[in-house]
Amino acid sequence: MTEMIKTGSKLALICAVAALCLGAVNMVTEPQIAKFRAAKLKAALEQVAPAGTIGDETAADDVIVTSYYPVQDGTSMSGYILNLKGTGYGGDLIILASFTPEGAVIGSVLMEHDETPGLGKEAENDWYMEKYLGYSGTEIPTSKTQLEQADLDAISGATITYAGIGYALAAGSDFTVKLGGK
Amino acid sequence: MLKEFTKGIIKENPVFVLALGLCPALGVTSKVVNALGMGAGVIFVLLGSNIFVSLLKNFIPEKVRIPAYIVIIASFVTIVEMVMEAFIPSLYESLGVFVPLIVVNCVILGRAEAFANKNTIGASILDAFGMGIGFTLALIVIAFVREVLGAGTVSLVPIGSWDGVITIPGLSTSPARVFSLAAGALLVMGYLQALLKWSNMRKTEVKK
Amino acid sequence: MIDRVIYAFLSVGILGGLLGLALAYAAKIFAVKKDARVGELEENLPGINCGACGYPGCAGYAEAIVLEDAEMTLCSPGGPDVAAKIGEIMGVEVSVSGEKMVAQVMCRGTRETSKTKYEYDGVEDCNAMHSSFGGDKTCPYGCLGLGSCIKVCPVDAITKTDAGYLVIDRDLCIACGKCIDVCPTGVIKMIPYNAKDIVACNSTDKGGLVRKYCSVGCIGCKICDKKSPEGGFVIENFLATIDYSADGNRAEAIEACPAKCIIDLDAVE
Amino acid sequence: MTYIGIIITFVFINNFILTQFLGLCPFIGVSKNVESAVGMGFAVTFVMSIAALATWAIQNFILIPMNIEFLQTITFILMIAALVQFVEMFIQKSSPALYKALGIYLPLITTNCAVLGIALISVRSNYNAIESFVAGIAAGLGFLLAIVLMSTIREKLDSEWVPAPLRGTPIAFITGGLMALAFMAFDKALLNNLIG
Repeated sequence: MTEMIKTGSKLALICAVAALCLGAVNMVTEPQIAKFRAAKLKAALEQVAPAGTIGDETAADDVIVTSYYPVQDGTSMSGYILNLKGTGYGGDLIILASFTPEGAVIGSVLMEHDETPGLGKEAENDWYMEKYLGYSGTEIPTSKTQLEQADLDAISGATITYAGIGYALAAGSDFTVKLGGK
Repeated sequence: MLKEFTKGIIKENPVFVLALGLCPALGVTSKVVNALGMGAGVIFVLLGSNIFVSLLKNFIPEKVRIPAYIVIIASFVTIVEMVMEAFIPSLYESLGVFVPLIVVNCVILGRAEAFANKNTIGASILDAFGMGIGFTLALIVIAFVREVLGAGTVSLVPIGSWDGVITIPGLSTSPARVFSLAAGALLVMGYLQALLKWSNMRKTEVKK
Repeated sequence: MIDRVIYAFLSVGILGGLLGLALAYAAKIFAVKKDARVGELEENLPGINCGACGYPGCAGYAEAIVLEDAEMTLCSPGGPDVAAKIGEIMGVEVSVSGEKMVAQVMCRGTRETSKTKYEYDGVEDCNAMHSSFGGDKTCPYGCLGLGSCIKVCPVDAITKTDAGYLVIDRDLCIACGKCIDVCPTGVIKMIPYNAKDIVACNSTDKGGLVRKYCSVGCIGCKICDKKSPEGGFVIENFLATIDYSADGNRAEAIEACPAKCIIDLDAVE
Repeated sequence: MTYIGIIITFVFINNFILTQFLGLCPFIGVSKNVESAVGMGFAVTFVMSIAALATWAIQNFILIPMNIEFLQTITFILMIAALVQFVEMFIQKSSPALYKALGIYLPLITTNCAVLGIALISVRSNYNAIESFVAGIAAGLGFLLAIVLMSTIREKLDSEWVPAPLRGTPIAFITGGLMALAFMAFDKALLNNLIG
């Protein structure tokens, strides 16, 4: 009986000490990681945002749009920045995109994804995302043929990723139109 | 004593000879810089785990041997994960799901189970370095072949303004993209091992 | 901030403790009483799991010795010293009669020296070839040379020479008999380790017939026995074999043999 | 995601071995003959489904409430190691025959990247309890499918003539690579067409 207690307590001790070290390291690294993530978000917001001051984030109960930031330029509403969650080949596609109140795409950045390097991963580059500028609503290409016409099917074999982005942006555009400049 | 170190590099190379640690070896080697990052992570974790396992080898009861080793390895991996995410985030992003998988990397638990819990700390450290460097070299070789064929570039650690990517003029325009995928990695691994076996066979024939 | 570290410390500590206790408790109730001697025996057995003793590997044999008190001298690879050690562990006097045996391929006939009945282009396996008309060689007793024995030998003692016939390395061979079981023509035989020469033929056909299909086959002419009477040559139904209890010099016989099928094992092929 | 969707994803589209690179060590090491491959496949499926459930419980009952998610790796792998050792002892006691067949592969499962892989992936795509369990089974079946296919091919290869340097693991890798090429045919489009 005591032998069992000894084994159990020894393992408990090892696990506890390990967890303690992790807790300590975490205390050091967590603020650093938080700072880095905030900076990355701010940089993305600035890159995408239209002129004006960015409002604070409000949650949205939409399947694809997770949250949005209203952007005010003086009195008029110059647009919205939306957090979009599309589905690509490898998994979720987290996109930050901004739309005019009428739903036209102003800018978009691919924040997080698991797409295959060399194929879907190319969508990370700005030269790809800029091709969506100006499109709004149903014009945003989502099917393979539409993507090809708009020269958006940049790399063959990665159509699923690009279609995923197209769907997400289209949903974002409809969402902003529904907001109607609130 | 030096034998402990050198054996890990060629004679008992964990990837090519012992066929251990294959998941990260094939998963992450689409770019050379990833291989370097993963290799560094594995060396650090292997070093730490070998030291602590051989330090505690009498303390850890036989019945809970594997869970105890795994906890030691896991805590080192989590430290690597946190430090990497906090201080070198670009590398952390490209290594993705593979960083936590270092903990189940057979090389580390294999060395803890087969070596560290039977030898002195000094030998364990040398073994860790040997195996770690052997692992990293194997990863670099695989990554180099896969990246040159699969993407036509060789991406190294970005220093200052240079983003560290050497593009090969001919290949980079139309590379054989399959090599940056799962299938290509397995094929490259197979042919590299065949090459190694062939050179060993020729060496033994020459000797005979 | 500190409270999360304490949470971490406590939660993982407790989880580890519970799991440790559960494992220790499970080890107690699930303990399968394993006789200590079985472990000890396993250490002393060669560990090649070749199955020569007829049990599934060394672990199986060790258990069989302790639980079903199997014969203690079945481990042929281990030879006399392993048998002695088993006796020592089991506290029983064990003596092993006879000396160390090794396997040898009793045929040097290759596609150049022996005629073939048909062109074989199929699976690289002697049994596969043998299933179609007893193999491509006209001689039904000879070695087919496709190396099934090479694949089955647990210690890689068998190699194919450039000339095309198979040779078994006497120092590596552990006499487990797997090659003998797998060989369809039964051309592999056990000979004592220190045997100096072999008659490399397994054909009991009449001399005239053998001469037609193989230039290195024994035709049963009995010259070997005449030339070296103390060489222990025994010729029955047209095939010479050696009785290794007689170990006289066989040089004249090797010289005189018309088919040159008496091989001096020490003259390395 | 519906359960069928999960099963199709993990068995075909994101097959653990051939597209996700998880569990390669036993895939190469244990696929020499069909019996050991089937044994390994079932042992892994069994452990993966329980591990997926257990790690879901740890994540939602311990890690999230106490906001200590950085302990994810350590608690998951601790649970998996203990689970595998428990299963090994249980099988050794309850059916020695099964243990003899599987015995040597069970400790191998602790170091199997696939088991921790499924735990992390189901947490990352925040499946609920049942979805995690189904994902565990599906991933296990994907593993079983790949390793059994591989072992049948390798058994056939044994009787074929293979150039000397390619014999053994090299030909296993190349076969695996060709299988992975074939598995690339299963992609998301398959899922959409099948279940709309």
